[in-house]
Amino acid sequence: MQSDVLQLDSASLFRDDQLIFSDISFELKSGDHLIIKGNNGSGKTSLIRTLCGLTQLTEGCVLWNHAPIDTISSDYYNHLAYLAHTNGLIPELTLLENLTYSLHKTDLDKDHSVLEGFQLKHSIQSPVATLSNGQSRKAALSFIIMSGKSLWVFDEPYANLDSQSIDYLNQRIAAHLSNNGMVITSTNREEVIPTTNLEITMS
Amino acid sequence: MDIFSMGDYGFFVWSSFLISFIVFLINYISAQRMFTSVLNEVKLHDENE
Amino acid sequence: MNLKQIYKYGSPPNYFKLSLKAENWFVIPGILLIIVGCLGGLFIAPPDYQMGDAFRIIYFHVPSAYLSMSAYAYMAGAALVGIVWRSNVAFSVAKSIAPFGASLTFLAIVTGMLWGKPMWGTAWVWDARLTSQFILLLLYLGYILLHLSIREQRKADLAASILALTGVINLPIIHYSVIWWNTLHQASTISKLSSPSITGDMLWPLLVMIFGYGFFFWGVICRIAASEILKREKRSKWAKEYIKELE
Amino acid sequence: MNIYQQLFLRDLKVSIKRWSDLLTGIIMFALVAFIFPLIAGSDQDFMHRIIGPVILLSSLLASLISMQNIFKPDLNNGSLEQLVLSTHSLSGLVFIKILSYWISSSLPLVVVSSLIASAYYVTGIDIAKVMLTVLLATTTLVNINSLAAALTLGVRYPGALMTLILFPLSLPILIFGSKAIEYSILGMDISGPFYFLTGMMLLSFSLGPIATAFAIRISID
Repeated sequence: MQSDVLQLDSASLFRDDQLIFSDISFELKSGDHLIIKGNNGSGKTSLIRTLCGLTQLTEGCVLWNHAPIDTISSDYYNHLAYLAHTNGLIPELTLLENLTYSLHKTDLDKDHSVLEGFQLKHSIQSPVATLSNGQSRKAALSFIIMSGKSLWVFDEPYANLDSQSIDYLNQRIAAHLSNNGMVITSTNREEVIPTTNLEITMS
Repeated sequence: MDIFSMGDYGFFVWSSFLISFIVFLINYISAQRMFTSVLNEVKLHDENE
Repeated sequence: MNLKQIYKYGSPPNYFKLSLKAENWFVIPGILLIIVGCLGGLFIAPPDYQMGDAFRIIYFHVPSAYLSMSAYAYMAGAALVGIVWRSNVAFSVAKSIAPFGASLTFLAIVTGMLWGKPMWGTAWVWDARLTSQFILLLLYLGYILLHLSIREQRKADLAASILALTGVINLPIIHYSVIWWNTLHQASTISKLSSPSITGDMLWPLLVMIFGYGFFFWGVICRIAASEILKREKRSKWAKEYIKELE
Repeated sequence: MNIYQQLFLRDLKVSIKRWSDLLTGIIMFALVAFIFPLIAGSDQDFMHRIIGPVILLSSLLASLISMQNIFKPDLNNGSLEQLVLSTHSLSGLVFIKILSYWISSSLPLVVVSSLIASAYYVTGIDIAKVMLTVLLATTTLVNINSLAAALTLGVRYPGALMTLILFPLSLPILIFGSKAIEYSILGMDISGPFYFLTGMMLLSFSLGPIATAFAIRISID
């Protein structure tokens, strides 16, 4: 993967006249891991959604390889994988169906190593509706890890994950970063995540 | 020509005049009032900023 | 500062000042024209040989019907400009046209029914124009209700603009399908509400009324659009300067 | 299998799994059509006169009832956002979504309308014409439904608003659809209304997905 760069310069967002966040800048290069800290309602999710182009900024703009993302959205989305609070899995379908029909480029359908890592191998045939919150969260995480995209954006990935899965996730993130990938995570807890080198705290 | 009977259609002609007048008046007044309320809103917003 | 920014930031302040000044330049001539039109229509114009004095209702029906249709077209045009250039000015104009347009359509329906009562004995007549006026009223109400039910101003502007554009594309289709349906049901009598070919003393008051309605309409729209712009640009510095000037 | 086929199969599978939502639409369609003769009288020429309006009105009501579950469930489980974030154009994906929703919700109506037509003493080739009318009319209805659903995604109680948006835009379809059925029963030349319905189908399938995609982007913001 050549070196991509994601920049945000003095971005601010207003919902009508309520300030969500103002004048945030950062530059994320290949191999960096940005952590967004802040307690609930401090605008973490809004910031992440603007990075994914789902929400329009009021001032400033998001640059991917020095080009605004709303002009090159199809190329940018080629590299972007986003995990929201909602897992993006369809409850009626089974985990395998969700995987085969998922819109990411999952060329790793056959090799389910990531699912084994998250101990989801046994529940691959069961509908997502029957999985617990933690399991479907881990399934959504594994989809993104398997999607082979270079920029991973997680919105509070560590919520309701057991410690064993957290270690596995950190392991995979470290592998992704060493492979020139980029990761953005948001969390509302204070514990230190090993691989981060960039940090933003939302007031 | 008697103004009010209007060939015994007076009721219809004058009521349509009246309704048009009332609707135009309502629109004009609500426009002015809307402007002043937005002004106060902006002043309020300005003060507590 | 690409084109979008220029449009977004450049025009609101001077549009705001322009529309406040322009308001009286439209409202006062509008009111004068309407007074002259009313005098001409109600008193000077000779009674119609067939309908007697009841025909004078067209001086209130035709201008409001005509303006309600063209107001929807202006609204859709402003919505299109708003969507293409994301300009708050265009969205404000579109939003301010809707209530006045809806009241004009309501006027056109009421005066149409008042016209129908003496002529055919029933207030509501399933005539093509009256029915498509009613549909137009529904389109206006749909726009206004959609605008009110979405909380965030920017999202409401964009969503309602899409509805306005869909409406303006469908308006001719609806109008002609109602006319087509109407010619099926009734024998082809004269289209009941088209103004009979009138000339001279009957015609000039109608034209004066149409222009009077138009001027007054745009005058009031300038005032409403100015307040809409101020509401949307509350945080900008020109709004704050304007407030300071007032004190 | 490219992404559009994937999405199409996925949506069909999901709508089959959500059969209870589809059933509400079909039940509403059959119910309205069967109740009419019970309460309004059932002699032959009266029913021949009202079959057109009844069928069109019940297909409008059926689409109105099941309008909620075009985009709302996908918004709740997050797959709509994944759709927006895909590299392919959202209009194309929305077109596929509308097409699969049309197949799962409106094709059963076409089948049921043949039963209803035979219940209304319609015989022979006219039943096929009635089915064709329902087929053509529901395509435009489904596009207007999905646009109204996309516009009101963010609204908490969208019921009244959806009806208010749906009714004026679907009026031409109701008028020409009921005329198409009426002419086919009377044996008159039915090319006029059918040309109109086909024209509206093409218009709505070309502009509808673009407007719906834009409306989704706004509502998700």
